[in-house]
Amino acid sequence: MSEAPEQTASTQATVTQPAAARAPNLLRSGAGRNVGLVVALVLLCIVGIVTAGDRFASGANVLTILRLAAVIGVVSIGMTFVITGGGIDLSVGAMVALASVWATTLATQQLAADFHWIMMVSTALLVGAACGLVNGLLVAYGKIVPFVATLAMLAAARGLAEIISDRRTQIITVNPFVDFFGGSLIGVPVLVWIFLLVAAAGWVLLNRTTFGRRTFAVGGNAEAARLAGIKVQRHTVALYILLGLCCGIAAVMLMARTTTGSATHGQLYELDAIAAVVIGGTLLSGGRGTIVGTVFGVLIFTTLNNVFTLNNLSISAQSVAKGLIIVIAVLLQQRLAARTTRP
Amino acid sequence: MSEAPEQTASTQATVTQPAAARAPNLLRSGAGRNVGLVVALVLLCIVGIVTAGDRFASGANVLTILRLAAVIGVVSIGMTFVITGGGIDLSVGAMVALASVWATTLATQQLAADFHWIMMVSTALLVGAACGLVNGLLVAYGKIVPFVATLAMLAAARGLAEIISDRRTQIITVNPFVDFFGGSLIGVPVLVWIFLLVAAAGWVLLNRTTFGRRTFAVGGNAEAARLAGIKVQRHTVALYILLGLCCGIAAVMLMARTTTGSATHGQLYELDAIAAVVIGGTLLSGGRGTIVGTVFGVLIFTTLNNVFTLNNLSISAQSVAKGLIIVIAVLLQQRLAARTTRP
Amino acid sequence: MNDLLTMTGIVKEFPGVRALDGVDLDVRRGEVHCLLGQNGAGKSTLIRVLTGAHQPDAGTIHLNGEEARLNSPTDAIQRGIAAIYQELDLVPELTVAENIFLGHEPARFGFSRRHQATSRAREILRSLGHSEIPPHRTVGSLPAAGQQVVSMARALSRDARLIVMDEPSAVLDPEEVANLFRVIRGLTERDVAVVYISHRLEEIRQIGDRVTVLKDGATVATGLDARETPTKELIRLMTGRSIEYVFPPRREILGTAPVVLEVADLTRPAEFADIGFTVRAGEILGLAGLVGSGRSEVLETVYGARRAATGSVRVDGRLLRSGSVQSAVKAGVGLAPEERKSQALLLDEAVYKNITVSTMQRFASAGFLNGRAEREAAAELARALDVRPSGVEHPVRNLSGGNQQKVVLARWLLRDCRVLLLDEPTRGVDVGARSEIYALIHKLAANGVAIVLVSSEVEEVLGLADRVVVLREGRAVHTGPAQDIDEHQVLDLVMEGSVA
Amino acid sequence: EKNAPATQAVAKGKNDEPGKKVRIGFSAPAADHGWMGAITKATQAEAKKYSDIELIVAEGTNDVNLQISQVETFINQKVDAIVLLPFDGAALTPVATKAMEAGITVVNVDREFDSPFAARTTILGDNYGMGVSAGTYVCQQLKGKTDAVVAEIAGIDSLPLTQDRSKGFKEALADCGLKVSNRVAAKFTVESGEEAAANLLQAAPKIDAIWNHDDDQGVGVMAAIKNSGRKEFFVVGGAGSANVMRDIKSGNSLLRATVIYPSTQGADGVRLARLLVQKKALGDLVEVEVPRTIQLFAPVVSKDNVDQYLPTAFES
Ligand SMILES: Nc1ncnc2c1ncn2[C@@H]1O[C@H](COP(=O)(O)OP(=O)(O)OP(=O)(O)O)[C@@H](O)[C@H]1O
Ligand SMILES: Nc1ncnc2c1ncn2[C@@H]1O[C@H](COP(=O)(O)OP(=O)(O)OP(=O)(O)O)[C@@H](O)[C@H]1O
Ligand SMILES: O[C@@H]1[C@@H](O)[C@H](O)OC[C@H]1O
Ligand SMILES: [Mg+2]
Ligand SMILES: [Mg+2]
Repeated sequence: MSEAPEQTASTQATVTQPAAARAPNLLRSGAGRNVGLVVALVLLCIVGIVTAGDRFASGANVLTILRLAAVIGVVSIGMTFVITGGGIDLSVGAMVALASVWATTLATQQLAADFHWIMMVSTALLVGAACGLVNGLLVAYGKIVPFVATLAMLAAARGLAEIISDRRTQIITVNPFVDFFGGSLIGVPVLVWIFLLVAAAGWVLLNRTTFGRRTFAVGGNAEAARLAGIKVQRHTVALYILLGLCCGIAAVMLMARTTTGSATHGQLYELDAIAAVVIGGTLLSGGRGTIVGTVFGVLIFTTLNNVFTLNNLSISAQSVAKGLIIVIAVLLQQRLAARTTRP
Repeated sequence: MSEAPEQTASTQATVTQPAAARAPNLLRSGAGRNVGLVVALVLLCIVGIVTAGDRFASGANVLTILRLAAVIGVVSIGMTFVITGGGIDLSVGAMVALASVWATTLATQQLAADFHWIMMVSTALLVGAACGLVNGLLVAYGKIVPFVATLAMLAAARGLAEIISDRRTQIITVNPFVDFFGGSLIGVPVLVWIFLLVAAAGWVLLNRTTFGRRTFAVGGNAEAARLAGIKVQRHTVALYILLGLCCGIAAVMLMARTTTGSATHGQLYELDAIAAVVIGGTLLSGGRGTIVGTVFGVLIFTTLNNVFTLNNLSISAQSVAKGLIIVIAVLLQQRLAARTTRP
Repeated sequence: MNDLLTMTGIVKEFPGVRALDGVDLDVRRGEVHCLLGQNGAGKSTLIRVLTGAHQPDAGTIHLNGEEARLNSPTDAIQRGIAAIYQELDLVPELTVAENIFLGHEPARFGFSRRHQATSRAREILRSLGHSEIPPHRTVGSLPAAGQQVVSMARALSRDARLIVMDEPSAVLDPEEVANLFRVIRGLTERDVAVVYISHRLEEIRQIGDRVTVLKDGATVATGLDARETPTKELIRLMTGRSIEYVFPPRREILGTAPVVLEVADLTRPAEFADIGFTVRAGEILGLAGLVGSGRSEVLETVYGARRAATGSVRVDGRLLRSGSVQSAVKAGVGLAPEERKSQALLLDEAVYKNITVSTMQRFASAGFLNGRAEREAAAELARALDVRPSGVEHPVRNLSGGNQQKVVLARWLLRDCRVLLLDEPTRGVDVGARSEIYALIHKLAANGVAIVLVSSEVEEVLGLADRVVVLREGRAVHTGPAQDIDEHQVLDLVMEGSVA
Repeated sequence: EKNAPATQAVAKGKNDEPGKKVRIGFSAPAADHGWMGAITKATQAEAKKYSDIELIVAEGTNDVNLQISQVETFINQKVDAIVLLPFDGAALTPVATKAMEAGITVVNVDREFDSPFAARTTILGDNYGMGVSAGTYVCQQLKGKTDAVVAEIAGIDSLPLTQDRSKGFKEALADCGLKVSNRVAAKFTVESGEEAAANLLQAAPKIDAIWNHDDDQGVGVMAAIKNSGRKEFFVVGGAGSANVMRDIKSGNSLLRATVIYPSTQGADGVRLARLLVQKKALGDLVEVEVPRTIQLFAPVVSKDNVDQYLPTAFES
């Protein structure tokens, strides 16, 4: 995706690797590789504290940021897997919408009221996983490039969501559902717990299991993975299902937050999620991925939004500032990561 | 992005390549490689004729389709270069918006009224090229991954467009401008001429010049290109400027079509353009690109919308149908291209 | 019956190419079976059929007397077939240990047991004589030879009964090759069979038991005795001609010829230090040394692909800008890099475009390319180097490894260079083409080009070069005329730092 | 403020005298089309007129999750009031309720919450009424022509408000025996209007009347019509931009009328929020409390009455 810079040669395909790549431990552990991100986040927080003082630094505000981060965070964790495995998924927002709509139809809600709200949750997860399965099959067996396959899913899933909901926002009447997911545990919102759990599980899965190892292999060199006896196609399908599941979880979270299901939910999540993943340091071309980086990417974007809201910047100026800050954050990240991981 | 299955193997990263790739001449010439696209387009037209009869097949309708294809078409041609060169640009829509706004400020329009409408055109082109330059510098010398660099530009350029226009739709009062670009030449709208010219120039540039050859080299293997003595960074900057210029041209066309400049112009062009390019057969990972394919990609999407509208299909149904048709078109394309290019 | 593997009548077609046209091969337990053939003869394709990576269009495979259908690499792996592929099949982003155990990592309930993987990897690397390679290092950061070692370690990590090695020695220096042979002998002692592919006939003699020769996708001889069969006979079987590659006679270089390339005090910390040499017009300077001695780095730094910490490079007296390929290319320097796939080739592009990529301007007027002139020029060179298949329109990806190497060379032969830096120019090239390349190098030198040559084959360095620089751990330990030193002395120098 | 709609037409008097300082948070959907841009602009301009108002404006967004967190941020900041134009009324209801529970005065604008506890006051346009007005006007103009071809260019089709408009339009037409023969949807933007109209004009070779939901997208619609050279129909607009009103006034445009959907709703919301926090009553009402719901009228503006509406129309 990028190209080889002159002096410090650095293409993923080359022998001469960027300095960062030479310290695999630091790189994967997140500590070294992510210094720049940490610094960017800390700087943002300092700006927040200086400009908004206690309003920024309060516990309530931190929870607000985390709750905002939670939904897109869960999607981004799933996206990290798909991108690391050499794919991409544009349909995440649409999957969230479809799952939220399906899980809040009158029929599902009736079921949930009669039995348990777990019915709504399982519906959302199933719908997400099913969409992911279709994406995966199209990519792995239909051999349609991921961009196009998931673009098709984006259109189809949103359309379907509109048809099912008749373009009405469906209000959730199953109170236990809202109470559970809208509540808190030890002072921390359930939504934030879910995010933390998904992130932790994602980290373990990517870095400590054979599944994760295979994900790197498939994304780094699919042919080598195949020759090593990895079932590349099956693994690819699994990655998209995983992301679909994450979208199902995100749908549940969004349903809890809004007490609704709607075909308009999850707008532009694809861009937000990919941006968080890529800023976090995952290679868009596959083979290199970091969950810790993704979490930082998500936090940087959400904190940015929060600081903007607190500071009452003119809306258009916010856009311009956002652009500048993205560039600065990435440059910072590059320079710092390069420095710390150099032996 | 995907992986390598055995018999019909198909990954850019693999040794076993899709059959289509083995016939380089047909591949680039467009004839062989694009059979599937041609068939898809023809099928669409047949559906159009069957369902809408003369309303579809009329000369006026064909010109309508072409006029609608023209704007996104020009952007897609530019995008083909950037993607072939191994990059991506998410900021195209924002660049179109900014260029349209800048070229329709009171001051520019005054200038245009006093001298010539060419002032508006040059403003749009300059603004587009300047944004492209910034993108290119960030990517090539700042070493920011294209996805992130252009995402930043997307935010910044739209914000700037809003600030300059104060979020108003700026109506063009320079009639000669609208008359010229809104008019026709030998029965064909000027906008369509522009599209044809840009496409033809793009084809020649990509397939018949050293510039095009370098683009393939840089996108195919940046490190090899660098060691072969190609100025990879400078070339990358040139590619983004080229796309910026195309966005400037598209802005002029959109200004003529809508008689306005606005910060809301060009929404989601990034997705439309990338989709057209990728459906056309250009590799998202760089190194392989086809202008003819891109033109077909654009025409397929535009014709699809036209057929839908002629048939008064509901928007939601349109979405679902669109998803299905994209998948079918691509599968068709793969199978047919594989068959025809096999000797 | 002692046959472990019998392949009969194997046919494999690619669009437009019949890569295998009825190949027979039989391998016995515990033997080293050598596969010989010119570039493009079909050796790698046969191997890929054997490992389940390709499906044959016809033919049968018997393992232990039973017919085996190998539908995927997994099938082959399960039947005890492991392979070291010619094109390194590693995942650059993963670590050494992860690559070694790719597809069969030690795990419990799906959780990888990394410590176990690390210690077992270390063990295997040690048995290969490479305990210096850290298991946790990313493979992409290893030099070619290191990667080759990892590839070998991977094949050994499976309890295979048959290990296929496709040109494993191409990137190895003599010491490494000896090491490899020690490992192979260890394997055969345990009754493991090895299929060994190499273009270096002397290796066949050293390690091989029996030989099968392929020509144009068909078996032309099988079961030949690896030690007894005369070299002439092998070459005749492979090429249909009887050539023997000999180094062309030495030319006189005039002491008065102008110095073209002047390298002084070149240093890159941790890679090499204080490297200095001069090359006159028409002179060939050889760089000898072990893998990792920094030869490639020196070449790349001279070329500007790496920035020197200190030191200077002058061409025709003009100082080159450090770290600028542009500046070097403009001054007439060319580099045929070591890693053809990642550093040189545009795999999806046609052969002719790969050849002309550095000389495009010559075929263009006002930026417009004259495709025909380009193709003709490229075709002429391809013919001279005997690139197969002979058409220049094929994507380079579809060429065999040796033919790809020739394409890289052709690129720089097309350009009228003042200085040509050749890094392993005959890597993977067959005997026939090798003599063509030697002749070409001499012709270039005769035309006044200053040449710097890096090769892991000491014989090649000594045979071609006029003067030799011996590198050891990034330092020049010897500089002098090639005729004043012999192979043993060079080996002593590279290993001990002094002549014993 | 030249571009801001003139609101001085509305009640003046004691209410305008500076009172206790009021901090108001404002959040609205992304300004991805002219009307929405005008909303924020008018709101900010209105706030500037009052020395006792501090307006905090959040980034416009179509992500309900982000909008919810913006409201949460306002709650954390302990603003006095929140003026909220939700991207999706139902989805923002819980957080608005939370704000109310925290003692913050919430004023709901344009897209309605689904709980009466989520806002102190709601101010909205009349989407259904808009459709009815437009339909009724078309009926009048096409008097007796029962085979007339009526086309509709809707806005963003996935928004409930678009469906309300279409429903009103359909029902009003049904009253006089007409129906919508062709319906296309755009995205409220100029560009999408042009594209939708261009396709529509191909789909329907002969048209008698077109209702276009939004005047900013209408600029594009008119551009497409002009380009097609067609003249056999008339056009009714929606929302009521200054542009369109000037066209109507000129009398030489196919655009004969528009139905009002005020873009001053946010501005009114700010005023109401201020009154509520300062515990003032609405002038000109005897009632001492600000009403719960204020629904704005959706009249038809035609050549006859355009002068009355031009001053408050928004410059799209
Ligand atoms: N995927 C492919 N598509 C088309 N042709 C191919 C493909 N792979 C190999 N070939 C062709 O098949 C023939 C045999 O190639 P192969 O790689 O087996 O040769 P080889 O004997 O290993 O040569 P080398 O010594 O150079 O490695 C060559 O002509 C090559 O061009
Ligand atoms: N087997 C190895 N394991 C780990 N690191 C190695 C190994 N071999 C070389 N290196 C590293 O690579 C650097 C130089 O390698 P390089 O490949 O450039 O040497 P070379 O002399 O060009 O050998 P070759 O001709 O095989 O490329 C050394 O500094 C060393 O740190
Ligand atoms: O965004 C909508 C606007 O464009 C339309 O005209 O009126 C209602 C708004 O919600
Ligand atoms: Mg081979
Ligand atoms: Mg080397």
